Amino acid sequence: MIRPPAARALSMVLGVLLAGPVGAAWAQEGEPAAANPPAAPPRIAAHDFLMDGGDQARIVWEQSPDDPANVSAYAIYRSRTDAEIQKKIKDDRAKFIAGRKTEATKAILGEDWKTMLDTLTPQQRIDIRAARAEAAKAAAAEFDAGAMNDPASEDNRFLLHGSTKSLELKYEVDKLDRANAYVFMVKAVGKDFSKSAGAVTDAPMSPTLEWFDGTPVQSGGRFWLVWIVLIFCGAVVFWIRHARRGKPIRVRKIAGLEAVDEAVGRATEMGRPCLFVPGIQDMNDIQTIAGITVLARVARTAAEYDAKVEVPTARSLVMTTCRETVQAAYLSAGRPDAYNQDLIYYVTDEQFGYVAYLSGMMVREKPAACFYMGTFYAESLILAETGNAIGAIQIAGTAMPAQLPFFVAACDYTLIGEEFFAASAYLSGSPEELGSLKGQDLGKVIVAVLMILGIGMMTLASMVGEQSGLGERLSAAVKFLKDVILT
Amino acid sequence: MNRETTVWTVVFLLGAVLLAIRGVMVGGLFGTAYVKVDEREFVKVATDDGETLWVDAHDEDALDYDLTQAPESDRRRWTTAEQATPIEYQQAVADDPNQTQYRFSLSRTLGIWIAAFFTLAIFSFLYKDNPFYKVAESVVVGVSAAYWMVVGFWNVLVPNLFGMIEPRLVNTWAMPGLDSTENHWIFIVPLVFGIMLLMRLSPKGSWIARWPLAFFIGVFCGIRLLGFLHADFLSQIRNSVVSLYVTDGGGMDILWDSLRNLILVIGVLACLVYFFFSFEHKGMVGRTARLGIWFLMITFGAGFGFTVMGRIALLAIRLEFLFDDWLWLIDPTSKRLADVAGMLMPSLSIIT
Amino acid sequence: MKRTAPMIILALGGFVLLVAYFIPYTQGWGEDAALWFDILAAIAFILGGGNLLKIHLKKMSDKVPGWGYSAVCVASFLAMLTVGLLKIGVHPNEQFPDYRWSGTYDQVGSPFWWLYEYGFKPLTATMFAMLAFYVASAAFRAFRAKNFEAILLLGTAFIILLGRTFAGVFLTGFIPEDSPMAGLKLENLTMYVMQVFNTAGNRAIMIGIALGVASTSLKVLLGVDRSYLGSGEE
Amino acid sequence: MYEFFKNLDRRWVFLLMLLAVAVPILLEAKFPEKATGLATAVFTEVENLEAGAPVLLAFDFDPASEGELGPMATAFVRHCCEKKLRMYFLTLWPVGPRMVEDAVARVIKADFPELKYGDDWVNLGYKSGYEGVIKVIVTDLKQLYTTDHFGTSIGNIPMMEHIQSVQDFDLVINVSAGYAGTKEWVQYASTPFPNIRIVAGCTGVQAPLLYPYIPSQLPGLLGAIKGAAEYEKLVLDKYGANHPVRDADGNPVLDEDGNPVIPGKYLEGIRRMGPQMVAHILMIMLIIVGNVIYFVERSREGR
Repeated sequence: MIRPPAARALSMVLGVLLAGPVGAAWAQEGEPAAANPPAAPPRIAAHDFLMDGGDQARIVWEQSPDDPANVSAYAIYRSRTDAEIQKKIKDDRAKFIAGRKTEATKAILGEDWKTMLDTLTPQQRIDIRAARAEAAKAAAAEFDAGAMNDPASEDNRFLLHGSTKSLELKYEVDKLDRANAYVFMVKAVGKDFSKSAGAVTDAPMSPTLEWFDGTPVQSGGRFWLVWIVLIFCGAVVFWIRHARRGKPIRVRKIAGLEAVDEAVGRATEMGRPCLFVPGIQDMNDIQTIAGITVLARVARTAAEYDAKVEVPTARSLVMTTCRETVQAAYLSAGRPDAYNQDLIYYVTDEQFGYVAYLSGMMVREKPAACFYMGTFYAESLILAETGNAIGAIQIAGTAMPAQLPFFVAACDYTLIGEEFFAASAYLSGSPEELGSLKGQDLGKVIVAVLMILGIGMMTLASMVGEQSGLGERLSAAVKFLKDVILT
Repeated sequence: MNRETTVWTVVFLLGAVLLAIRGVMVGGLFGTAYVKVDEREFVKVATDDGETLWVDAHDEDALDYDLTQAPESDRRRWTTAEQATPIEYQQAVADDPNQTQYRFSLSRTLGIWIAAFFTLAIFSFLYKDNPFYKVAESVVVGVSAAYWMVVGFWNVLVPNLFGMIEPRLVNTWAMPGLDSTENHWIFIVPLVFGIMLLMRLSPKGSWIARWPLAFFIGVFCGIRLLGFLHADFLSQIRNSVVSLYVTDGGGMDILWDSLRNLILVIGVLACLVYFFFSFEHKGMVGRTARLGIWFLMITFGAGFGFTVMGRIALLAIRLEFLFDDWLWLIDPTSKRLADVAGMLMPSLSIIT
Repeated sequence: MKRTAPMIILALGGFVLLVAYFIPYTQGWGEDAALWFDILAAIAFILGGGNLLKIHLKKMSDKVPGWGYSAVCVASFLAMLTVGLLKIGVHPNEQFPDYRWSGTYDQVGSPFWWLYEYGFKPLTATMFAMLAFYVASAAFRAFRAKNFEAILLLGTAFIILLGRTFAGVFLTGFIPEDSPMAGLKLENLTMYVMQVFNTAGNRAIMIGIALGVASTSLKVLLGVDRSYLGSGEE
Repeated sequence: MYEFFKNLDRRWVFLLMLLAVAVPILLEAKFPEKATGLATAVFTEVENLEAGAPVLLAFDFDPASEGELGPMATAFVRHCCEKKLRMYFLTLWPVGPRMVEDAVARVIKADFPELKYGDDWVNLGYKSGYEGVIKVIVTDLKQLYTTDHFGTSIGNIPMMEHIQSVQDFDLVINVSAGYAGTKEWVQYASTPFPNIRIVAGCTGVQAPLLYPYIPSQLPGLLGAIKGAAEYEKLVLDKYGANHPVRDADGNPVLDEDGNPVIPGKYLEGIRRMGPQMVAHILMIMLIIVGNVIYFVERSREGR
């Protein structure tokens, strides 16, 4: 990249003269007051995190005597590993020498040297080469002698990791490697951004790895998550077993699910195919799996009615899985002969290539029933509107909040979010699957309880006032709920 | 059908006429593309410490070496071309009639016309399915399928499979920059999975293709189960824990903010009731669920309204491509000399 | 065997990842799994692409009506594939001029880039742009005040649509900025709808989805729901 | 009439939509903009600065979102130039430097040649590390930025003399298309260090996610092309004709009614709002017509 002339002019001038004139040039805006660095924090310590991946440490220090009078922030550094130091020095050296070479070239060719490179005479090239070699040698010598080459120099040894504001006396350093030992340094940053001397931890420490993830430790990390997961899964399992024992399970109807069979039936009467679109995501998306379980039902009904189900997919793996599913469905319907795997085919991974194909295919083959079950993005409306134009019954199910509006607006029935996942349970009709719905409901109860509890305490706290003893206790409880249980 | 044919004939005649008018009225070229060509040369040189490296002959580093000695075998040349605006081309020619850096690009001009054709072909579907759309459709399916296969090969298989199992091999071939030499034998596993998957192609072994699928379905069920409970479930509850009596602000704000939070909480709870499966939507539950549906409907309305804006922008961009890059009817970003730009239409502006 | 083996593999994989989530050392496994999956998906292209070719070549050989389009599809497919995989017309990476394969496959100026730039991009972008038309017809057709729900839906859409243009600002422009009624200015209404109602609705939907995903995953892991494994529900 | 609308072929709707978008583009129609509260807030934040005040412009976007954010970037840079503010560009996105150079070429090099690199503006370029970069430069900018984008040592750039950290800037202007962007700047700069003031322009997708930060941590926000248009409007009203289109001899080109022509680059947002506006109104009309038909229908069935 070519530097703007101004920059080149400057670096030239300044390269020769020192920063003095610049200071003068800026004098009219008032010289900065003489640097007045605050005193360093008197004491500093580094602690390993309990229950973490062995890549974090907490640094705590004592307030600098000048804080808050003359401290705007604290800067936290960690020591570089030997490898890092070596690399830094190597890079700095290369940069330093390259810079000197450029200066040497400039000295000969002048400011516009970059534009002249292609028009140099052989003699010029020889001279420049010599000058650059000279400069490089000198620069190398200077660098090796200087402080930049000293691995122990503070600049080489410490890496600024982050900062806290004044009066904030702890900081969590992350992205550490537990194979190394680190020293940490904190500097107080003055109001004029001059820095105090560094307070350095005395002994190097290396973070340790624990067997359970409790980070951030003060919030109990994933302890509470374990409980929530156990309660939820426990509930689902319980209800499934409950159903297996033949106890009745009562669930409400979901409009649209009844319509599935009806839609297939209608397609059969009209002698037109059904179209099933399992979304545009791959098998690593649960929505695709949920969609395919719905396909299982659609395919079986189709097999019974002897209707044709066409399944174009946007992913090879989805195609494979859909074939397994549909084949199995035809088998269970006792019509293995009727199964035709060519009706389940891969189109393209490209979202809009896939849609282009689908809309074309829809207007040509005029399917009587269209099912959109899976992950959808912008294409949702293109499909739904095209389907509507050909007068098909359309049933959509997705958990993409952004696309629900379009399906709701353009389809006959839409399974909204959770209903879509519930659908497979309903359609399979097997009681044990219905059991899982009870588990989901329990989850919702948990939500309601936690919310009402938290909101109640918080509201009460702000009514009686944070300061009052009760208010304090309440807000502490809320804080625990929010920052410990719910993180 | 007869009506169809007439419509199409009309459309094409109209198009032809318009293009002709465009050519005559505005005059000059249109739909042409220009490039700025760069000659690159790289030369193999020996450093002082005996290593060999390649330097860009036109770059500063080349100054450190005597390139005249290098034999042809140690030189590599190619040209790169980057898009140039018509105005840049026109100016370059004006400055120096026999300059070669800025050139008219046939391939890109052709490209613009093809792109324009495809754009119109897709739009034509809005009127009715037709051969042009079918062509466009076939092309986009073919091209995009191949595109993702190529991407999968160069961006996934080469670096993440071959590059992991045998870096040295990849290093000497496609990724000289790759400096790791460590073999991650574990990546044999996905390779084996892949081979198992391909067993589908053999009539007998299709059952073994289920194994890798089963494995990944299981794995991702595990991941998503926790992922969703941890992220969405907990965090959404967390965000919903708000005070119904907001004191900061003062004055009317107390009322408004408190009211806002109240509505928020009621909304969330009502919607949850709507999703409840255990009870029929009757009586009290029914009424609450109804309220839930109302909230959902408002949400959907908002979602719809918000998205419309972006969708229209997309159409605008396509049309700008047709009018600006292809037909040169408008020139908002002054890519061309003034006498070509915007002659057709007087720029009209209502009280800006 | 053919059915139980996959079930075991599935459950094993799933529960291992469940536990791994809580152990710092194994937390990275999730990403590894994703990486592996991408590899499998990339290999699976052989199935997908092969299937694509098979279908269209069959159409061509059977001379079914419109087989010409299949020919176009196959041609563009093979063209893109060849120039891409063989890196035709791609010059080497500048750091490694003597490595013929070191250039990137989608280098500007290469045939692959040309096909992408003038075929792939305009086609997909235009398809995307079609949405502008479909939102219009959807609005005209579906936004009818059939019942209170529908009124809410279209009412909100109405407010937002207005609030996002000068028209809306103009309509309620007479309300002064600092009056207590300022809240009724369309642009402010838009903001409230987004901040309160939209948030509430989406929050509930997301909670529901989280529960749905979790229980579906669990059902799969427990083998309650096996349809996708080709075992059907019998 | 009613019958025609009742079973209206949707292709008429398509045609209307096409016209609604195409015609304004062809006529380059521009509609009046009225700045809403948020845009005005952004404008006043910049407007209230003294000449020579240091301003950090963080351009965290890429070509993909330039359509939406390019106009904002242009307007921001122009406003800063007109106010004679010192501009410090940096970016957390690898392709960001190109976006910066584009904006600089569009505005500074074209219309403000008197501004000198190193004195009035500097491009600090890209640094990897997402929010990590922000965490560091809020207390020590020079730790990370030892040279500018072109390799000039920071020590040789006069305008860097007085800059130690982000807190030294009177204002941070962030144009962001996602991660890392406005959210990160708010979380790691203005939240812990309230003396850092941030205004932002973002894509339509992001805007709703940023509402919660308004106004305490984020005084002003420009959302999508609409926001860009409003801001352009404000800048135009104040500095409109300062840099008109000039002919070969450098005289300003005048339009029909003798006003100097404003270069298209300063009207991008407003221009793109033209089709938006018409199309939105069409949508609203469609909804109304649709419902009128519906009610007529119902009343007829009623009889």
